[in-house]
Amino acid sequence: MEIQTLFVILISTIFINNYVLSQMLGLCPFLGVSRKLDSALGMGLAVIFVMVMASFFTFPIYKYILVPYDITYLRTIAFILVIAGLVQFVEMVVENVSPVLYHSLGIFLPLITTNCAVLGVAVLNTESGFLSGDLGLLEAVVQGLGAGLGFTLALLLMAGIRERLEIADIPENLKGLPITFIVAGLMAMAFLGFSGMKV
Amino acid sequence: MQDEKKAVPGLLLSNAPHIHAGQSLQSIMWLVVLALAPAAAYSVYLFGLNALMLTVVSVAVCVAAEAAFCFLMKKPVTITDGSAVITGMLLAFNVPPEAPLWMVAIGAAFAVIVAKQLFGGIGFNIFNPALAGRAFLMASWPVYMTTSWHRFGPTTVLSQAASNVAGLPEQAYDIITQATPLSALKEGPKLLTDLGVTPDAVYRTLFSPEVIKSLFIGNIGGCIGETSALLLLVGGLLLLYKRVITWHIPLSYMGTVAVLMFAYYSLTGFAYAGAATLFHLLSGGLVLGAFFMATDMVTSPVTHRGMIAFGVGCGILTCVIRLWGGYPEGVSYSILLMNSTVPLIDRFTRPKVFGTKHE
Amino acid sequence: MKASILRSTFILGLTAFVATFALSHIKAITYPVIQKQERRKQENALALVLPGYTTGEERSAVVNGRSFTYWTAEKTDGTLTLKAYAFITEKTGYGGVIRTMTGVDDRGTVLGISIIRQSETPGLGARALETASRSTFFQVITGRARETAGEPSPWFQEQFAGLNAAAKIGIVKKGDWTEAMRDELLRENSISAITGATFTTKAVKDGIEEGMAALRMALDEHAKAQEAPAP
Amino acid sequence: MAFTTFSGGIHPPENKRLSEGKAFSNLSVPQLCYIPLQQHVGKPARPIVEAGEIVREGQLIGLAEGYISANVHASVPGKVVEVAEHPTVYSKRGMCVTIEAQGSFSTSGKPLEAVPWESMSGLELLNRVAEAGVVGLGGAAFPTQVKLHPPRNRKIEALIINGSECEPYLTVDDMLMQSFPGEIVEGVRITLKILGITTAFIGVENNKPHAIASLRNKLAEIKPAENIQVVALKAKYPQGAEKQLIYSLTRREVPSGGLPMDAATVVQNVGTIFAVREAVALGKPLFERYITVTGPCVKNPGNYKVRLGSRISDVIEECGGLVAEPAKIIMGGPMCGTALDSMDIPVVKGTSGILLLGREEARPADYLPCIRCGRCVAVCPAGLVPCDMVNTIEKGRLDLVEPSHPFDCIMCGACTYVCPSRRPLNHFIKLAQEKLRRRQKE
Amino acid sequence: MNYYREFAKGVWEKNPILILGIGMCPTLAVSTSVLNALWMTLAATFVLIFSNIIVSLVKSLVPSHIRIPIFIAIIATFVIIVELTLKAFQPDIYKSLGIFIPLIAVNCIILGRAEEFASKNAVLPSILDGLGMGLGFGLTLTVLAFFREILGSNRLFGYTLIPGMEPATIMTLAPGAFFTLAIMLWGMNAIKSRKRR
Repeated sequence: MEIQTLFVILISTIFINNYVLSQMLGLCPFLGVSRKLDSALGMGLAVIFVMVMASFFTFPIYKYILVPYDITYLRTIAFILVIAGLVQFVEMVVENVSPVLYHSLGIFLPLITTNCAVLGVAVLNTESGFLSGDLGLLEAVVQGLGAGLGFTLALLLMAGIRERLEIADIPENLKGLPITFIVAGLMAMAFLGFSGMKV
Repeated sequence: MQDEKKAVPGLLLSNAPHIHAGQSLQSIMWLVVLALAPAAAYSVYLFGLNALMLTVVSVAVCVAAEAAFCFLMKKPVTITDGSAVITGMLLAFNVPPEAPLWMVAIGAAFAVIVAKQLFGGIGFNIFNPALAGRAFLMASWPVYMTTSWHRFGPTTVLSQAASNVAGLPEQAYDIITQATPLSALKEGPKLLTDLGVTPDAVYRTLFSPEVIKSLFIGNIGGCIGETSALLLLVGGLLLLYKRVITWHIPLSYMGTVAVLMFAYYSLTGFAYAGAATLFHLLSGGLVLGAFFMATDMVTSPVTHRGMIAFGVGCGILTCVIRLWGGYPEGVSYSILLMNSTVPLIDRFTRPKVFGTKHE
Repeated sequence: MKASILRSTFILGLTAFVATFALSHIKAITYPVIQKQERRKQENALALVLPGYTTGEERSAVVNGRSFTYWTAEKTDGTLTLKAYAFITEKTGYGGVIRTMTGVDDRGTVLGISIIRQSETPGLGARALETASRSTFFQVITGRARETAGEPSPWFQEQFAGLNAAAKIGIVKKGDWTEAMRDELLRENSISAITGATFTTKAVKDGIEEGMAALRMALDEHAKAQEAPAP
Repeated sequence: MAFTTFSGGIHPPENKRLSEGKAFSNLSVPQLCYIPLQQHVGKPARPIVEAGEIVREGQLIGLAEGYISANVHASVPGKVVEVAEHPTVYSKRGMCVTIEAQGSFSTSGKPLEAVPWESMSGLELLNRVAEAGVVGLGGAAFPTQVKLHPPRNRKIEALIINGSECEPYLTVDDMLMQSFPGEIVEGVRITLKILGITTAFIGVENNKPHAIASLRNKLAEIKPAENIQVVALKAKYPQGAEKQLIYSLTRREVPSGGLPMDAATVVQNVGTIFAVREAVALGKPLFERYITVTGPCVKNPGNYKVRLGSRISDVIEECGGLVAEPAKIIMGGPMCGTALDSMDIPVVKGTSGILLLGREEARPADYLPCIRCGRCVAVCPAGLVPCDMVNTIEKGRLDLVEPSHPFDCIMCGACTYVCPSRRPLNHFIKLAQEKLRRRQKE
Repeated sequence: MNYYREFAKGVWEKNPILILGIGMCPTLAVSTSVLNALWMTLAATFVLIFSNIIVSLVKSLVPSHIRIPIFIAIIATFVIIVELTLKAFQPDIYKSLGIFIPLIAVNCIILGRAEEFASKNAVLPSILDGLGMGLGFGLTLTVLAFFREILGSNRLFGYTLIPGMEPATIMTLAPGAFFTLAIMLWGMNAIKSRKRR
């Protein structure tokens, strides 16, 4: 039962309610870092990590501090500061471990702070996400993992496609962002194939 | 290249090689059209005039949209290569026979303009235009796409099969016979429990030899071009024989579906695992998809290894959507989804360059 | 260095303090309103499914091992006091759980239903929430809108009113519901399915039927508990 | 039986029947010979004769300049008319020595005296090869003495003789092996001695059973001390490409960017071996060669012995003339040969055949966008992805080309042969190679 | 200082969505109806203006290395104010905008303006900048929503447009949002490139 619920959450957040293609969250990094496959992979891994950590830290804060003291209205500010701190930490780690990756991610690492998908997953965790019934810590973390994986999947697919589009005969004014949106739209349409799925 | 100048009268200068295998882009495209023709003709016989009108409208709009777009963008008009005709035929093949004409026209325009021409025309599109068109229609007018099925006369294969199973109440016939076999499989057991029908009775009906036989021949409900597995196989084999397509995608696709379905039904202790597998192989758009849509050269991988990975991926997704998804049929969505993975597949299945170690 | 860390910490702390201070005041102003809104939302939902009734108490019971919430309501019609109940049921549709609130009178006649939550396929099952706007935009801007312009009717939900929830409710597939079908459907105790979404329709219908059965048992329990002498 | 082969490749219609099995015949000596001073890879030879000078048949007229170059000899006796520019297969304005035939012939029809080469040292033999101006006769025309003289630190284990003749239409190597098996075996033994090794493989495609049989019979008859094997290969283009041939015969891959010697082998064409034997054992310089003249437009297609420097028009005339207007004249085979725009171009050392295609075969077509059918990938013997590479090149994105290994392309043209969009894939890759080389130099 | 310029640049020249390509998430997600778009604009503009004011006021007090957390805290405060206010007085709108109200806090436009403009300029220009950016954001959002509502549900402000016409549901879903924005960006690029010529 327990394992099955977690599996449902995972599948649901990766495919059925993909954060980017179905919920339209995290579009800025999705558009910004999908030009090259390598940086897309790096960004994806960073986002997965931040999302899992964010779920792990924000959920108890909400459940054991904000709710008991009836200050849930401070949710947004509390979460965003926790996430900002986490990102700072990840940035430091990446800088030390892999300078190459740090270099290629450039300005996007600090921008994970303003990646609305990260705050999105933290907020959705408190609103029980796409499930009925309340989430526990484990479920929240799995939802964070699923959201990160879903984001990374979409990002990698998009990066692969954009590398190919580099040499396509796209009408001049459509190059860049517009065609990327067209691709995103077609991908979102393909992902509709998962809608209504029961795991 | 273009520098074929004539220094001595009549002598052609061009780069090696000076001979060619013969098959051209046009001949490939028209061969595909030819291979689709028997199934198209049969669908008109089976579903009547509307099926013909849908096909004609779809093809006409595709060709017109391509011509118009190329003209507006001041590009060479490429309608003679036949690819727009194929897109039109495949789109029509993927809509229900009673669908409204205006809807197919919009889908055709979307397919050619958004899914193909915006990317630069033939060769550059990421997604199969016909399938993108279908997915667009599916998301836009789901009612028409899921309910415009052809209503056969009172004695259809399905209702006869149903009458062979004892104890089915009157209303059960409606549910089993109206839609396609796949939707009957998806919704039948759930909807019929109210009428006191056990799921087993539904399965016995759907997986009976008569139903499977008519799935093979094709006198059964479904989208315009997908019903006759036999005629589609004939067309597919023609393409294989003419080397327009290779065996890699159709075989790995259908093989994966067969293996997974058999495994699923066997492992869940199902009594008719073999028949169920056959049912899944022959029903819906699987044959059409495996031979004509997944093999679309532009949107499938270029290496043989990649093609196999692509086919297996399509097979897995088809099974997942059919068994657990919201839609009864998953062929077109699974191919569309796999289309988006092609650049990655291509990247990771690049052949080993002669004289190098593994990359 | 140390001084700058201290200063930063101080400034950050100050910011947080000021922000929290400001927010607590905003909260003090808005919270009562928000709570009132939430109460009103529930009242509205109840008013929708129990038109004309005054909501009484909210009761919880355990039926077949599941918690079951229902409300009682009353209205006076001349000298008569009519009783009615509302309950919430959940049933899995195509895309997930469909949560429905249903109001019934004490004979089991549906007074109204309201689908509170659903995640059905857009264009198909999700049309359960579709409202048939009675005026067009053109009529609105030309001032020829009908009286009811602001109150679009959710046709799918509306057709349940008047059905007998205690008996089996049938499903008819004749295309989308129209005003003209009302009498015939009521006679057959049936509803018209959403085109292409028989399964969603069935989930809502099953929910109401099950809820009705649960309500009966809950009421019986309640009655027994009332009769039983206090220990 | 499975024949040894490599992966990829194509099998175009062989079209060899036109000239297959036709015994060699000598073409009569042309009145005028245009002998290019560059008939080989490397620096052109330096002319050492002047207009008006009388030359003997086989007299040295061009001296090799530098390490990679080759001597050039007079192919007819007579008077040097001029030393001037004339179109050749390699250049529109190549320096040629024009000789008007007159005087006596010392070789034609007369048997030459055999030289006791077995008592000579390898170096002496190598010098004889160099003096005779032998180059690779398969088409590449690389000076043979350079190939037979690998750096001392390189260990060579086997000599590989390319008798595959995988090009359609051509039959000259086939006929050489059928007609002169003894001479070829002798040539192999000479070459082995020069290299100082004892192992040789002769790779012949299995569509030439007579050649295989005649070589094998000859070997059985002579029983040479060296280990010489005739190996039947699967008939497939480009079986004769150096790296593919080495792989087929030894299962060794020449590393990317490397040479055959990196796989401890030296590869020579059978024609070259034949010329080596004539140079060493008969002391005859390379001034004539066997070629195939074929194609639907030639009256008498067949295999002929031709003096180098004969103009194509003269050769065709000798072969009975034209029966139809040719649309394309190709020097070499249809896959790798060069299309010519003039009938005045002379036959050179690297000319293995002259092919005249009619309008039907040479049908030109504009090329269309790539439809990613993957056929080029399937046939590429080098394991490249020509379609993607060329799409990138076509868009001028040279920065993206390099990771796709453009320099591993062997220019076999198999991709272009199968491409349904008629894209000149190998030509695009060649352009990219040139551009990238230029960029690297800068 | 040209006040008009500071205000007008956000609408066209530096339109956050069409030119700078930021703030996409709420743009796409809430543009299913014009009403949603208008309320979103209002909410975002409010946060934009007030966070610009505060940032501009405190800019000299904030050490540069912790400015981002401070800005975020300021922005988040105003977001919560909006959240609570909407919840109290427009519960239906609050519900339909859903998670995208708290997510205003991480909208790149707002942090971007705080960082790029308000932290370097005086209060009045910052207000005008916020107003202009909000207007640019709102205009784009509204136009997007206009098309999506018409095509996707055959409605405008909730009222049926052409009785009997079948709307294309896809326009209310994610793909429709992507397509519509792509076409708007296409048009924008076409206008820009024509101007350049």
